[in-house]
Amino acid sequence: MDTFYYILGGILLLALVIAAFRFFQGPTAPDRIVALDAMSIILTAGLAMLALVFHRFIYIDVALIYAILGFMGIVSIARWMEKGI
Amino acid sequence: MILLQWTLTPELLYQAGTGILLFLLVVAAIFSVVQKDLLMAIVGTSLVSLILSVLFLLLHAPDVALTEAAIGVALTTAIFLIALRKTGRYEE
Amino acid sequence: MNIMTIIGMLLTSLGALFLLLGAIGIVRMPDMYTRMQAGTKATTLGAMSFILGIGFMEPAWLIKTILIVVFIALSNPISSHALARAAHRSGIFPLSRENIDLYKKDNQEDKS
Amino acid sequence: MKKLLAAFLLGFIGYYLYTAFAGVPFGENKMEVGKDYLETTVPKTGAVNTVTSIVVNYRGFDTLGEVTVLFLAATGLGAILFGMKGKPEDKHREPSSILTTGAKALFPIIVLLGAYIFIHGHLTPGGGFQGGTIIATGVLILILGIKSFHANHALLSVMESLAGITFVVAGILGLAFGKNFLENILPLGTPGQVLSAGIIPIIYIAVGFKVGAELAGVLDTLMSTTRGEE
Repeated sequence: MDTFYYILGGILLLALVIAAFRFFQGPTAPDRIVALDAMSIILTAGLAMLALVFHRFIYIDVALIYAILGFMGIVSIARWMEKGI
Repeated sequence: MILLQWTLTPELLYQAGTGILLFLLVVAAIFSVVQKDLLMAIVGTSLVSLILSVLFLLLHAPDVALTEAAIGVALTTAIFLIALRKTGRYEE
Repeated sequence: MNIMTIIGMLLTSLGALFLLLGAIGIVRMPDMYTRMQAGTKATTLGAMSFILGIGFMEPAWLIKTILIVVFIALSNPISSHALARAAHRSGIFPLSRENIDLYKKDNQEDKS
Repeated sequence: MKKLLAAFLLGFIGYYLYTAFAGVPFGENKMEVGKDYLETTVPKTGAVNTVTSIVVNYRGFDTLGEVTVLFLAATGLGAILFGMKGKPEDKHREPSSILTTGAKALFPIIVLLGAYIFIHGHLTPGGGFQGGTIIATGVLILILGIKSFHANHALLSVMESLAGITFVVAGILGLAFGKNFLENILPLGTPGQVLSAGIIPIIYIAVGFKVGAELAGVLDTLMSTTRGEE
């Protein structure tokens, strides 16, 4: 079972690093924001997995907060770019 | 002989994952400091708080992780963006 | 190892695979809009499947994980839509051979 | 050359910080104060979450000071930016209808989540400050998503004042019953239940409302300075 957790964590870290490439390289601003969006979703899954690995039910609250607040940063940056703020 | 003893133990994998996260944290912080486009600097600080929250949860500090998630994700980004609208996007 | 755990392992594996594919798509695609295609749809499905799988692996957590899945399904498409619209309005147009961009026409009518 | 020198200096400082902290046993149960808190918190205060019991019970006066600092910051910002409007040429683009519908649908959920966080402050991670911040984020999505939205500042200030009065009255009641300021006067109850831990849920509900109202007022004041006349 532990081996399965390590494989899952390795895949998530690999996905995070690959998305970070586009974040640091991306030619225009929206490319980087797309990469940030993908990284926030990957890290939400990672937070839920950490709660499973540590076997603490209360740790999943952090993933709950991320799932519902993570999109607010992206929406505010997008509204800034179309002169909404 | 020491190198041969380095098999893939759980502790080593755990430390490698933490090291990758720490490396990304430092690179994102440097990115947001040296960037001339200030919108991208704000995006970089958002990424820093994102990774920092996961690191706090790795250190078994869910209170601090929750605070970082609640404040760093949306509110500071919005306040920085309002300040950026009143000034200019590019740094001379 | 009962049937719930096996379903959970399958779902988490599928979710991690979709997250990885979405991340690869962000790097490999040629254009901002196609990158957004990979970076929002695939990762949304991946995260939903992953977190539902965690709920199946620990059946006592199932209600809260279903809540997280519903929140992701509600909130993530809004941010993708706002980002695509902002990118189009800030002057980035898709790379296409036939030059079909219906949203551009909409946008010009909207401006006037 | 300058960058090389800076990198060298950073490496030097980092090495000595590493050698200084390498011998400290972090996370081990050797510190006397921490061990004492961990052992005596649950029977003394009735709160399962040790961090919350320290923040509200052992150091409640400190929390009152933090809330006062936040209140002063919000008041100063309102005083500086009072009556300031954006330039008339700052044209504002309207949000799309998808964003408007999403904001109206998600606002009650976000406020409910914030209320859950600060009501369960003594059981799960989080508390008044985090819950208040989440409620302010809910107001932020209304500001972003609805055209020409303005928060009701009279309602916000009434809510904030009531919450502050509740906090101070909860402290003075301790004095009235012959104990210290902010000392627990209610029964402790069973640890792990929602209605337990005496005075902690009342103070955290007050702090949550206060922080949420202050941050929402700050966001609305700041946002009104970038919007032109409509």
